[in-house]
Amino acid sequence: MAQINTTNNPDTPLEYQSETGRLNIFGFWIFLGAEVALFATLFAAYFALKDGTAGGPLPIDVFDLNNTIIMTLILLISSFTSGLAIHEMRRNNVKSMIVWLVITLIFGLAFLYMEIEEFIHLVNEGANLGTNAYWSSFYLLTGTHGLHVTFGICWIVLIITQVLRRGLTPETAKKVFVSSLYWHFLDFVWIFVFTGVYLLGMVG
Amino acid sequence: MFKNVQSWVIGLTSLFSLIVLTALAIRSDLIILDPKGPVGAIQKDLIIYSIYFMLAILIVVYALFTFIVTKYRDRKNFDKNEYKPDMHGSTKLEIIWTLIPIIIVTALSIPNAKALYELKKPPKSTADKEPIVIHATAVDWKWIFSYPDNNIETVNYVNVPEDYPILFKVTAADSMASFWIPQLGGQIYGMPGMVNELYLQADDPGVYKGRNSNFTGVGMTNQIFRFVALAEEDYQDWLKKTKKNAPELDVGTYEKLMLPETVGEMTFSSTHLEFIDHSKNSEYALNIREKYGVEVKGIRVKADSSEEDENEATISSHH
Amino acid sequence: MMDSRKSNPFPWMQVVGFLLSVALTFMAVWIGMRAGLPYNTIIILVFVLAFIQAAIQLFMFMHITEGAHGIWQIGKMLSAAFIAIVIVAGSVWVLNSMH
Amino acid sequence: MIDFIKENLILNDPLIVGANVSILLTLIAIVFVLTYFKKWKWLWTEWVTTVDHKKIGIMYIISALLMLFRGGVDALLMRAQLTVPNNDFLSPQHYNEIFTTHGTIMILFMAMPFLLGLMNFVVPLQIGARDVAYPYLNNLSFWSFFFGAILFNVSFVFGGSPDAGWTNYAPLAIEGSPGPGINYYLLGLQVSGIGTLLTGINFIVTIIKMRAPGMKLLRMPMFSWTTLITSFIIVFAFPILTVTLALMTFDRLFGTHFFTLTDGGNPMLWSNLFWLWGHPEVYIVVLPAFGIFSEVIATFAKKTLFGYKSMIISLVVISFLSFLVWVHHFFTMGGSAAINNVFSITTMAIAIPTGIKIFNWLGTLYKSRIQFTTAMLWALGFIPTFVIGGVTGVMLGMAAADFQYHNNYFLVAHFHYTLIAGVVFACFAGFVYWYPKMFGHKLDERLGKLSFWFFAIGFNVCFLPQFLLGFAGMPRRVYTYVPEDGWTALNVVSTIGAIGMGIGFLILVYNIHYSIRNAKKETTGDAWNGRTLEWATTTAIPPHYNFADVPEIKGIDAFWQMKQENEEKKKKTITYRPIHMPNNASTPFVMSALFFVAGFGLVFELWWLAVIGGIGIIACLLIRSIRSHKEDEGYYVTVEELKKMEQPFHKEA
Repeated sequence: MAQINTTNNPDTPLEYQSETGRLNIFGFWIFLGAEVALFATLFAAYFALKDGTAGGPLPIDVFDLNNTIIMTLILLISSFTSGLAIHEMRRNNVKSMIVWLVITLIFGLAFLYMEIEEFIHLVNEGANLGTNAYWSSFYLLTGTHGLHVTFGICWIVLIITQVLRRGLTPETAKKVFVSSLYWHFLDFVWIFVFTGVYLLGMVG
Repeated sequence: MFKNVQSWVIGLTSLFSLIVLTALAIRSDLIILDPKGPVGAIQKDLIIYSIYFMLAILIVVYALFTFIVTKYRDRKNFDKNEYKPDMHGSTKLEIIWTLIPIIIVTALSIPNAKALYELKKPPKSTADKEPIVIHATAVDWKWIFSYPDNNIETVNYVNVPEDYPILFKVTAADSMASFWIPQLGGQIYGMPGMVNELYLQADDPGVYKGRNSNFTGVGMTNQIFRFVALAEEDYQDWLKKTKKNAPELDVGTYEKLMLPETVGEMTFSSTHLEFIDHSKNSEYALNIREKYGVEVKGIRVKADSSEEDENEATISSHH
Repeated sequence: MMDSRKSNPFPWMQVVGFLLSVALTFMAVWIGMRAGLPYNTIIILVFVLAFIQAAIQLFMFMHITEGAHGIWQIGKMLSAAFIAIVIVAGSVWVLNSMH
Repeated sequence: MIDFIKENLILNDPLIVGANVSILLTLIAIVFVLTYFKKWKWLWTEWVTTVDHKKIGIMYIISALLMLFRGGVDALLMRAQLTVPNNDFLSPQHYNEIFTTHGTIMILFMAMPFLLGLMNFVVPLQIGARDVAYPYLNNLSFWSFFFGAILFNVSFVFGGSPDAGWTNYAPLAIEGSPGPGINYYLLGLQVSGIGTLLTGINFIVTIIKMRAPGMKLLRMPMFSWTTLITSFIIVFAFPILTVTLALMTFDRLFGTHFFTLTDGGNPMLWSNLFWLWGHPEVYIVVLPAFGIFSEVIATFAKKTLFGYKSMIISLVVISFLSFLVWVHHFFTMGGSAAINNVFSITTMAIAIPTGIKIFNWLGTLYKSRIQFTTAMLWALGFIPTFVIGGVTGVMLGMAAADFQYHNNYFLVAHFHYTLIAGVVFACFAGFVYWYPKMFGHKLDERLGKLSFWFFAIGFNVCFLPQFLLGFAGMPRRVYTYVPEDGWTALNVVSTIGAIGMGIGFLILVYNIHYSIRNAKKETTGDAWNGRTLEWATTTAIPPHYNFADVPEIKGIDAFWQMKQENEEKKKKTITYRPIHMPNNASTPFVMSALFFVAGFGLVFELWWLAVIGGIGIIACLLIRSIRSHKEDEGYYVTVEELKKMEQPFHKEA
């Protein structure tokens, strides 16, 4: 159903110009609603099993809040640069859009690196997946988010290659825009992970 | 079009099946509607109370339905002015059939709320008597009853004095079972690591059938027990007799009870409460099963370390 | 249907959104660690800040109001928030009451 | 490898071996017929890779009818076992596997696909769209549902079926039943859940963004409205199922402790999360059923739907309340009086909008001219029967009384009254009603009525006694009972009823066969003097592009108005413009097959197989992303083709 009609007024942003563009962006918002329900269930499991800490280290002893604050800032910056990339896309300078996207990727990878670093630290402290209910739900929640970040990075790399190969068309612009929605959503979820898991974990 | 014979056939069959059903209903004993204890009586009254409302709704809807379906069926001499194809709504009617259900729901919620809070307290009829505490523990496919005050334990049967409030502390060693004596009152779940309280009382002596009504595997159908209400003196000398010549419950026998199988009735003159409290420790039965080689394959030995976040399917480590 | 984007060079929306988010994060940390409030008030305050920061993401970065059916997108996210609260708060409330 | 296969092939039970042999023979017969008539190419291009919402709908309905047969046989086996006390027709383990597969198949692999099939087929036609918003995703949804169902059904042949009930409660499902059975349940539902979630998203976007010009939301047919609201519930409920199944999969395969008895796990968390999805799920299946009844009743009463707006309001109220009632499934788990009270009130409150809908249907029938066609019989049979289900639901909603009803046959009778009288009657009504639109000829009315009366009377004879069994204290899921329990007479009557339902289903299947041979071909698109847009197509079976030019919509019963107005406008010259249609899609089928492979690998913990499946799935995603600009180009139906397709049928409607 992809009628490309550019009849609408000239300064509609590129990604909204094609029929599939409009459908996909709206459909992606519905998908984000489903993702909210998915992460909400993971949070429900996490908060329900918060006291299942028998036989494993307590979060308050092994969490490093400063490290997590840095991770949060990194993800915020990557969300910011992704916003700039969209801003540049709407002003049609493809090169600076790609520069900002690459910066977003770098920050994303930094975030992932720090998260894996933290997992290794936690495992060395004796808190691994099967230790107890608390750590199981911790790993599932942060792990699913980490997996989403990994998937996001691969997706954005793929889209950058497509933009390089086929230039900025309503088709590729839509893809960049949807992948940036996804990236912002990851930060949206991380706010709650940071607040609910790390911050409240330290408050004890 | 409705041929006459067809409507007669349907009318007759439904009438016939209604008669058969009521006959069957009278013959089979509907024990929930004939409770033998105050707790069951509260629930029976609530059920009958709700049945009246529901019958009223059914009658209204059925009357409306039959009237409309017969009056407005398409037939040759269907007079035109009865047919109003564009009549599409009336707010007056909508308000009526929204308000009335709200009233019915409120009329049902109030007694339900009262009953809920009442069921959490011992029965009023014997408020003067101190409830006897009995621990009911569900283990895969048997029930274990412990009398902490008299230091007695029985399996698959429980003797109590009649017309006396009993406080059951229901838990389980390995499964999520439901402690239910239909003729005396509602059920409550028993789960490892948790204890739920249930007040029951038998007004007059008799044997009532109790069972586990939550599916817990192949033996669940036979996880039944006898709830025996005795006269006061019979109960007292049963206690004395059991204390005198029933065998002690040693850890070995109790561990055998932890294995998943159906067993007969047993009596002991000491309880397992001394060495294990299932409402605090939910792993006891599982460790026993591993010790006896009844290996429950479902449980993995602790997964070893996982550097990468655990979602990759690269975690090996089992058995 | 589309607010035609004034193509001014400076991305005000994103910068303001970013600074606000950073500020909110540090405020949450301050409330949590320094302010010494009782545990329950911390939980409520910290999550309120989280929801505000989430709203900033939606409105300032994710262009939620754009598109022919922007209202449906906002409605979707509001009902998603409602469902998330029901799932999390509901589960915790119900399971904690089963002593 | 060989002993792995020998160990899992189930050869000890005569019933299962017999069933396996018959499945094998039918498979061989199908392969032979396809090769003999050289139909493999046709199958691949016309059906496997189709993105036409009508074909996908038909494929859903065919798989639903197959699953209804299997679930029905399970039900008859259970009834046979329960007819007499101390019966050993089935071993306990076999009985437990049967009632688990009966429950899961009937709800997830029969009700869901049947309704999704009808939604797929009808909704785009009703709103005047050429296809759904994402045709590629629609194909993927069907095949992931299909391979999820296949993965679940393979458990019957290889490895043993799950045996912890369709609710699959921990600790029974983790510590209590080792072996691949429960893994089949977890992964089969996971894979088919993906398809349903994608369908939910697909239909929200289709209904909001692709309606015909002039069809405002408040002019949309009621079945499209129920599809929209159901899709909203799907989008919020199925992620909960995805996570819940994943948590237990991790518990069973990777040693985590979410629901385990050891290390802080909490088995009640499973019940809580399962029912957080579970109750919205039963509303996902019942709301489209309400939509079908609204269409059928309005059409055969030849009267516009009564209280259109209040029907929509009650739909929205039901969809929100459906997320606030889940605790009524475990009133007996030891919750505080306050919690049980709150959820009693929300549960009873949800009966109010349902009651409003019933009265609105009665209002539609009031002062109408009722034609007793088969579809109308199913709809009229629904009203009195479903009210029994609704009324007993309110009785069950009172927590204090539920302590007696919970897990006994009163509850079993209640949910069968709501699910069978509600969903199954609607599926049959919808099937008979839209059959001419799908296959170009009507189902035989005489046989249709016969199958209705057998099924309806059989249903009531089967389940009314079960209310009494509930009052007699018979618990759910017991494989037998003793004569002293006094339940024998009621169980015998119940089995007789079940046989009646079985005969009703067989007559329906025979009716399909009979009508293919004898029914006359439909000449116009308007089989039942319909009211909504799907009947406005020029040809009996709508062409793949549905409408040559999408008509302007002016009111609620769009087609009825068009018929009223344009007796004279028939000669209007239609200007044809090339229509853009999407290409077929082959990657979804491959991707879903890989879901099956990955799922099978996880069931038997063959990590290498699971990893291969996983990599394959990611590869398919990659291919789709890279080739999407070529795939989405689609093709144009030229004006000549349009003229050829539309012309011969342009006689008077």
